[in-house]
Amino acid sequence: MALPSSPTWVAVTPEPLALDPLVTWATRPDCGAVVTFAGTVRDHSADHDEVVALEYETSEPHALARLEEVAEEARRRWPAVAAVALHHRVGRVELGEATVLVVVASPHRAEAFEAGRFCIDALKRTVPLWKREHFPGGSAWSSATEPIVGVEST
Amino acid sequence: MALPSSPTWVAVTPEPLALDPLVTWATRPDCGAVVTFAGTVRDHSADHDEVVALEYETSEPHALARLEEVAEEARRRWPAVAAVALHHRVGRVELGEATVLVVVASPHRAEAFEAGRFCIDALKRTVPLWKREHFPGGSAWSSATEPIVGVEST
Amino acid sequence: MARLLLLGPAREAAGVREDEVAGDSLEKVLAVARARYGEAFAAILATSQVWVNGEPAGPESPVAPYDEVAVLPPVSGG
Amino acid sequence: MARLLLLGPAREAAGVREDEVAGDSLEKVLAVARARYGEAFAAILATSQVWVNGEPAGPESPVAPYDEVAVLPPVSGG
Repeated sequence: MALPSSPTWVAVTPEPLALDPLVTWATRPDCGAVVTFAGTVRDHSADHDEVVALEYETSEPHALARLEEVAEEARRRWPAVAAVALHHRVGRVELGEATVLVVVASPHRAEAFEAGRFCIDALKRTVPLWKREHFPGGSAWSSATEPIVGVEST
Repeated sequence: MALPSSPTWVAVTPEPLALDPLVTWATRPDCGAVVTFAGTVRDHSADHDEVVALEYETSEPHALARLEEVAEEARRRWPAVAAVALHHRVGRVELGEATVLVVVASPHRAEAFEAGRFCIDALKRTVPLWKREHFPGGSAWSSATEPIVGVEST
Repeated sequence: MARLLLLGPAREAAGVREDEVAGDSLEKVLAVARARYGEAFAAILATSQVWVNGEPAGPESPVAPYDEVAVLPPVSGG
Repeated sequence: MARLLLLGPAREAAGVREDEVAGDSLEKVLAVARARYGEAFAAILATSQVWVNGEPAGPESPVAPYDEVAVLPPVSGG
């Protein structure tokens, strides 16, 4: 999680996620807009009325490569985008904690909102991550799954 | 800036803004998505090649009332929205610092993105705030202005 | 006397943020303000919205003692 | 021997995350895996994507020693 010099910062980490360091990193003197998305653990799911935690599994090198591709594609579609950070928790994540952070900085807000939305939508379909739901008395893989696809097809 | 019990939190403040406390406040057990927008001070503007700081002036009671109206309107248009925070700096804001934060929490991400975009667009047209640009050798009111309109007409 | 609240560029042009002005309609209050603060203020007033007690108001709007008349030039927040 | 990488539900069904499997095509490697890990794994494999060295691959794709064959069930990140 060392700060990168390039304007893309991807990470999969077992540590809690915080937005302010990413927004500080993303902010550029020539940029006036930073849009972020945080996905957080909800107390219920399609499968379970009560969810107490999520647990994510991944292959870190494959996940990092795909996160980089998502950021590149966002920059290709919205060339004004200046900085993109995509961080995902792995391991157990408690209720209310953030599971994923998307941060996009750009000179103006329109492309920051659009690219931010693209990044989270693409991340969910292209990055190798699997979610177990923990509920009172057990745990099970989430049934809210999608076949993994390439970033170019999102 | 005491934490409110209602799910709208508006503020105008001379203190630096931080996202993480607002996101923590906005996160609800039944919500899985938090979208934020941060406007930051850019090093240039339409009027000046070099900008070193901005300085905002307001009428605090009128600004707070309008910020409340923006949040209400967002909730009226996207009823799933659970929490809205709208915080704006006043006084002098240095290069790279945030001038405004918008935080929207909702069960799903589509309405969080849409309501977040609405809030910053509406805020700029409806809230009584005036920006001076500081540059080497002086300062002047920003020429990037719009007639103030009511929230219902945004 | 109505309470005048002059904001942003209107405050700067008038040289004062708050003042007291006589007049029982918005038109009369603003005529006094124009005369008192001069041409630079009048030019800004011409492009401003005016609120009475926080609500948009027109020239005919009545103004009672202690009412707040706020002059809001075009805004630039965000 | 190719290196198998079994992820998420595929890892759980196989009982192992990494393994070594003989075979010079993807089809042959996966046939060995099916036989080795049983029906629950085969059912998950049927809905999974398979990558060779990080690139999507089909049954005919050649597999060389030390190639990584990754089994990726439908994902649920975010």
